[in-house]
Amino acid sequence: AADAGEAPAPSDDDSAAPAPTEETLQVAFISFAVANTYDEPMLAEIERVAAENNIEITVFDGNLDPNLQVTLVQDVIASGQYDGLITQPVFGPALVDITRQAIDAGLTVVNVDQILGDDFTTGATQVEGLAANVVFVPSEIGTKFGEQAVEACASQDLDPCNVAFLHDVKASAIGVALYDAFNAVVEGTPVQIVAEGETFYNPAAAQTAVADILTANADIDLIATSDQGLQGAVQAIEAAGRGLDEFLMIGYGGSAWGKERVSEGVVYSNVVQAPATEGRLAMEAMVDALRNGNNQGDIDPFADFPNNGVMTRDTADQFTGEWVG
Amino acid sequence: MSIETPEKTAPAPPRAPRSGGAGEQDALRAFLRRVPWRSVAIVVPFLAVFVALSIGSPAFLSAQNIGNVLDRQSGILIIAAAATLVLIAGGIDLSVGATYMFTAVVCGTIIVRVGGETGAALGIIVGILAGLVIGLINGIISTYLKINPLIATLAMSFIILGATKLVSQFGKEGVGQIRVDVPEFRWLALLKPLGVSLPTWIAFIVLIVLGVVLWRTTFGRYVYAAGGNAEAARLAGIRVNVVRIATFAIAGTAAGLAGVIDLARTPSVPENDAIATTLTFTVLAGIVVGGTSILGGAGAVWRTVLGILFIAMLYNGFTLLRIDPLFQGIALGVIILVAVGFDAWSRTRRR
Amino acid sequence: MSIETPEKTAPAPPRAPRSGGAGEQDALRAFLRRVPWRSVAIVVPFLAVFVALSIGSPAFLSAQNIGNVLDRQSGILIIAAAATLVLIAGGIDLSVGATYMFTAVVCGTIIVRVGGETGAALGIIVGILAGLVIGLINGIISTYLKINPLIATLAMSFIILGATKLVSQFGKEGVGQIRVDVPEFRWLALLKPLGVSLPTWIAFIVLIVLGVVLWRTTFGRYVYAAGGNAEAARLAGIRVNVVRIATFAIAGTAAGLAGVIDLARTPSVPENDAIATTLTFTVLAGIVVGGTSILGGAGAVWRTVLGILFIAMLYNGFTLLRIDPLFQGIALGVIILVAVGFDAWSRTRRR
Amino acid sequence: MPHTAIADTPQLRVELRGVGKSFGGTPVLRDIDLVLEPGSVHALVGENGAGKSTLSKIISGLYTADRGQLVVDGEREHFTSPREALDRGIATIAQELALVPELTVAENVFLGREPRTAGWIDRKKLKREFLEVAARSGFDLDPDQVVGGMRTADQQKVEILRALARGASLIIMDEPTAALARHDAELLHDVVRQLAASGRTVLLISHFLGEVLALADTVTILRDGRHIRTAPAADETEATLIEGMLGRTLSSIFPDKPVVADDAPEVLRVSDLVAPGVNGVSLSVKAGEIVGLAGLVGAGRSEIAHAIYGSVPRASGIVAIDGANCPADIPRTLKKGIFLISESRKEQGLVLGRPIRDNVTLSNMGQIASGGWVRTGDERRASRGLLDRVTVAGDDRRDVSALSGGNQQKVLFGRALQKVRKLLIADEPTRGVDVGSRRAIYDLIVQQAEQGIGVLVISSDVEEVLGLAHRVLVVRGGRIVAELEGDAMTEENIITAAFADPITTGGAA
Ligand SMILES: Nc1ncnc2c1ncn2[C@@H]1O[C@H](COP(=O)(O)OP(=O)(O)OP(=O)(O)O)[C@@H](O)[C@H]1O
Ligand SMILES: Nc1ncnc2c1ncn2[C@@H]1O[C@H](COP(=O)(O)OP(=O)(O)OP(=O)(O)O)[C@@H](O)[C@H]1O
Ligand SMILES: [Mg+2]
Ligand SMILES: [Mg+2]
Repeated sequence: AADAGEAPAPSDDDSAAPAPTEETLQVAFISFAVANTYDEPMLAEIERVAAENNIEITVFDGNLDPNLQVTLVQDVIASGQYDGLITQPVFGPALVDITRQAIDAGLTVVNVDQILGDDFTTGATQVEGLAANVVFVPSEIGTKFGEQAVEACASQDLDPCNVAFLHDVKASAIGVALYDAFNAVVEGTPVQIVAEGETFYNPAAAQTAVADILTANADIDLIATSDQGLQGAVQAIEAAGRGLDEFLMIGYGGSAWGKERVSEGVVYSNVVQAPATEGRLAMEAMVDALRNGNNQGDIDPFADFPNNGVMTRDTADQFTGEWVG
Repeated sequence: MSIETPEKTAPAPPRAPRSGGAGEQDALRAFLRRVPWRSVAIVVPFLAVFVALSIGSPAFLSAQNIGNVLDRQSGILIIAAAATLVLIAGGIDLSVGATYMFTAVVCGTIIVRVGGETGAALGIIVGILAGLVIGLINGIISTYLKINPLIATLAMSFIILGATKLVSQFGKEGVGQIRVDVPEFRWLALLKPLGVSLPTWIAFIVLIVLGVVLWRTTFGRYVYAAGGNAEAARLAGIRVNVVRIATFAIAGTAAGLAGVIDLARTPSVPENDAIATTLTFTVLAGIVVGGTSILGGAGAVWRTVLGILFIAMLYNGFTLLRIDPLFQGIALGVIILVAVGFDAWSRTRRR
Repeated sequence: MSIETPEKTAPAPPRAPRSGGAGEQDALRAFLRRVPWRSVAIVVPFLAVFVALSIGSPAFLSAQNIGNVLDRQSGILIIAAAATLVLIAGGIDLSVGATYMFTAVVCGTIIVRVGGETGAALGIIVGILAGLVIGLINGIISTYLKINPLIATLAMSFIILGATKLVSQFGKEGVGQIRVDVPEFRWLALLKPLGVSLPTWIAFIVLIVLGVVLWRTTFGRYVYAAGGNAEAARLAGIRVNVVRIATFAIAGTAAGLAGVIDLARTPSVPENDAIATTLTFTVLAGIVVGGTSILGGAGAVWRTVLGILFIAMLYNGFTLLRIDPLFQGIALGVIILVAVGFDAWSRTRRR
Repeated sequence: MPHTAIADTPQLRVELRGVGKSFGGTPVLRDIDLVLEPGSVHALVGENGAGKSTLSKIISGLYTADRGQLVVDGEREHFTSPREALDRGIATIAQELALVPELTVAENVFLGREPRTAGWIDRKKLKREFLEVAARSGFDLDPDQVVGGMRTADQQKVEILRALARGASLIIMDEPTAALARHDAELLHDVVRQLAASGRTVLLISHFLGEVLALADTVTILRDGRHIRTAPAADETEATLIEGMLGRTLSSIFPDKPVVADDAPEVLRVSDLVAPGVNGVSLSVKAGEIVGLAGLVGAGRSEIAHAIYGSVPRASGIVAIDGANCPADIPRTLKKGIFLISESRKEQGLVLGRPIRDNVTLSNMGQIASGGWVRTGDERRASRGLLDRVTVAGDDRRDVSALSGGNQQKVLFGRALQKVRKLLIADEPTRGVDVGSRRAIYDLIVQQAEQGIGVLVISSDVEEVLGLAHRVLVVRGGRIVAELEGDAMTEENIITAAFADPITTGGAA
């Protein structure tokens, strides 16, 4: 059974010292989706930091629906009960306007994890007035991912190296940005995408897709997809009676599951994402802004990660595995 | 609130399996029979929740909050009102969500590619027309080609969503998204005549028009007739297929209009099939909770408005009352069961 | 393939709006009349696609691929076969997806919490029973409480999804996800008696049993009668409500069984309402494409099997033929329209 | 605009030349020649399934003929929809009610022809014109009542008014009086005479030969889709019509009444039964006795039947079979030996869309199944046997909706025969049934009584009650207001009791 990724210990003392005597502040968190393993550690960190700073968090479930998120922010503004707002957009462009309204209405807004805006290639703030912006950049993940694909193929001198690439959702903004960046890197290398599928962030769907891909293509060398996708891929390979060692696999997500597979050597490498770190940084920035009026602006959650944020077999133990996978 | 859409003169009574015959009844009984119990039935839980929320949350009754709820529901209300016509005429349209998304993408792409006021105007017109065309196709395949409308519009929604993805490739500049944050277009969502948002006004007008059309025009009668007894309608000389196609066309156009309006509100298009599916689902849920039958022949626009706003009000209330999201689904389900159960119970009582 | 579920003796023809007594007709004509055109109708596109894929992709007909398709469809087939009974009896169950997810979570939670063989056994039993209980509740509120089954099961699915989230809190150790990768449980998915996966065997047996129940038992007759004409059935001495509740209970149990099987296949539960909704949608699409009417009274399990496998085969084919995901939706929609259109056309021809 | 003024309706001469029509390869009409003269009442008679409705549907544009021509006023017409026929002045009262349940009476009457101004319905005018049409027919209907909840007879009147409101030149009436009580049927007869007098044509399809002879100028007989003859009504008698329709003679419509032994035990005793529409009914039926329930439409006869059968909850009172109390629960009443053949075979009897075989065995699956498992061999034999008894020929795996009305009624009867019963309730057993089949059904009822089964027959056809029953109970307002036996059993007595002013008899309140 998978062990839960422990929340990383607060890396250092908080920039804003807790002052219990201060009044309790209210912060709304518009989540991506509440019942989601990726979001849980983020939420846990946000709540932990909030509790330490006499702040009450109210969580709203975006349930993967951008329109619903807009609705929720409207309601948060209208209720007039909140001092701060943390957004984790399902779809960045959709939230831009309403976030501006929230800022105009006097709320302190921090954006976490997902791009808030329409440019998925930059971690820079795209909405003026945000107190902080703590996001991963899909195209950066894609670039690192592409580099890992090239490295993995080179490690076995494969030329050409036939890759099955599983999008999470092919037509999604993140998907497009990530895939484009991946392609830009692998262009002109032995890496060749010979099969594509979609996981919809669901191991079962990935299992189906990979099973079909393996049936149709006898010569897959490398499977590239998210951690959820890899879980399905492993199931599909085992179900097909094939050996896991017949395939190179690279993943992104940095889950505990992914970390374990990397250290076992089943997965070649894993590009890390860090929901817990993001949650902690975002809430700390929120505290700083609410209590001290400090806007921290752009924060790179991967700044402190080793090995450029990529787990390999050698470096795996330097990572936490911030979510379960 | 725009729930004062006129009521149908004669409320549709349930088709009793056939029951105790009242031989002759006096005037009072005749009157009591005509009291629209069924209407009252869904109005009661609606009002109950409305009052409860007004008391429970001071923010609920604020102009801002009510304005928000109506503004954000405007697109759904427009679609749902039109889809009500489709249901009453004996059809069903599962493609409204996909059409909504498609027209938004088409409109957005044109605005991005053409630009300026021309782009905005063209985008609005072509977006709405795209909805109309899809509606016509839905109508034709589900009448003349005799494909069950359920499957016809389901298959159409796969096709439309696929087409949406293809079109959206043209609307992007590089890796970005279709974003239409241009004033030439966004006035559509940002104007607030008399303090009420333009989308709300548009929805209000569309609802009134559709409600009245259904209630007071020959076309409205034909819609009821086509769904209530298609054979009878045909014998009476009504072109049932034409009537049905017209309702599909209205629904498609409504979805187009809603897509354009919501694009102006948002102002970008998420590419996500689930949103289309959820929208279709929400629309049908609202219609059915309001009391329109999916079997056709009975229902009204005002019912749909009540049904949609009932659900929207509940979600709004959950947020205002800070109810844990983990419990919201349960609360929603239970309240709907109670409301509809009350409706069903009051209908049984009628006899 | 498990499509050889026995065929209904006399295929239900479309309900002609009106007909009279057949005088006398000669034997050949009588025979031609009896050829199950409607069945042929959906079988033809199924076979056409099957043959086309066999030719187009060498991998398609491989034992491995067919095995894969059947294995992964086993859960859906089980649910769809049971949901077919609900539809035939005149109901509809929109909660099967939610029930499926709920039972998987319940089963997984018990396995994680209790552990070992006891945990696995208990998980399986309680999971399936949970499905049964939900089915009973669905049945009771949509019959005795007279709430339209569409709304009743829709509201129930909100409640069940809410409950799923609550239960899953207990299934996790700390922050995480329910994962049940334990051999005491996974044998359910991994065993391959005679080279065919256990889930496929289970589905095969369930389909045969439900098909035969519908075809050859008094209960099956009552199911058709309850959906075909509830009042006539009631007057003929059939306890229509009990029959309907039984179909809901069967559907709930089937969803429970499928949830447990798929948990063993996966072996973790994604917590995502959209998956539940998509499942319900896929099930209904398959049933309707197969030709079972949502109005009740007509249909068959083998039709549903064909409908579900038709769609699954298309998706499988898209991957094997490396069709760009962007075009898959369009292709799927068009093929369904053609298949069902052919069906409709052949039915018109019959007269 | 609906033309309600009779004067400006043009006369129409409709002619069929060599018309043929088949369904699924089965010929239903063969080479029919027919002329409908303007200003006449032309009756069409024939057995169930003879093709009468099909013929009328070809004229009204619902079907198109496979062969032959339709000639209207000398022009060849090829209607492809009822709309075109309506535009040409041909309106139809369909055999199966074709009303929109959710619309009101007035809306249904003017459906497709609403008085309007630019798409808006002129509601005042609608009502005014409705009242005009209603007055002309003598039917008393509330224009604002929703049609769905109305009783069949009233719906039939709406249907009739609709045809009148079209101001058509040719009105086809397909069994318009099948569901009407005598009083309303007579009103319709007046209307038909008025129409003919004003120069319009009426094509009347009816199984009531008396009605046909009284109203029609010309009668056409169809048999098995063939034109047998067309002759002036004055030249026909009931006997000649029957002979033409059936191809054989029928000495008498009613079989001899079986003898009831004086000491025959009581099978049914009902005491002070109160239920919806039933206001305190007591009655009894002896073994082998046929008891008739007469009364006006809506008097509550069907309600009494349902209360006895247990298909509606009873407020109070006792129903006893062979002295044993019988609860209001259908499966249990069935077990006790009561069986109800309900009045509407389409809504309450048959499961359309299912095979004839399934329909015949539906009530008594236990007999052909062990442990819930249907023994198909037994089922086939049982079904065949029953269908033979009720003389329904042909493959019993066909959809029951493929049968003609009379044969459908016999299928329901077959269901009742599957098991030996104690009491059979037959509610309007011959509605819409041709003379030949009607005799077959009477024979079955009498056979049942001869076997010692008590029979309760409900019928709006007074002759039928008199011809079958040993004893007649007259129902009004959910009560039994008269019991007639022996010489007292006369049409006049029944009608008097059914109409009698409540105050003078003190029966109803
Ligand atoms: N709107 C209504 N609500 C309740 N009962 C009704 C309604 N309309 C009709 N009924 C009852 O349904 C019964 C069936 O109607 P139908 O026209 O078949 O009468 P009937 O069977 O000929 O008359 P009887 O009751 O004497 O047998 C009627 O007895 C009537 O009282
Ligand atoms: N739509 C149809 N499809 C197939 N067969 C039909 C259809 N309509 C009628 N028939 C057949 O045509 C024949 C004549 O039917 P029709 O309805 O014209 O009889 P009818 O003379 O009106 O009988 P009834 O007196 O029972 O009304 C019957 O054998 C009937 O089964
Ligand atoms: Mg007829
Ligand atoms: Mg009656």
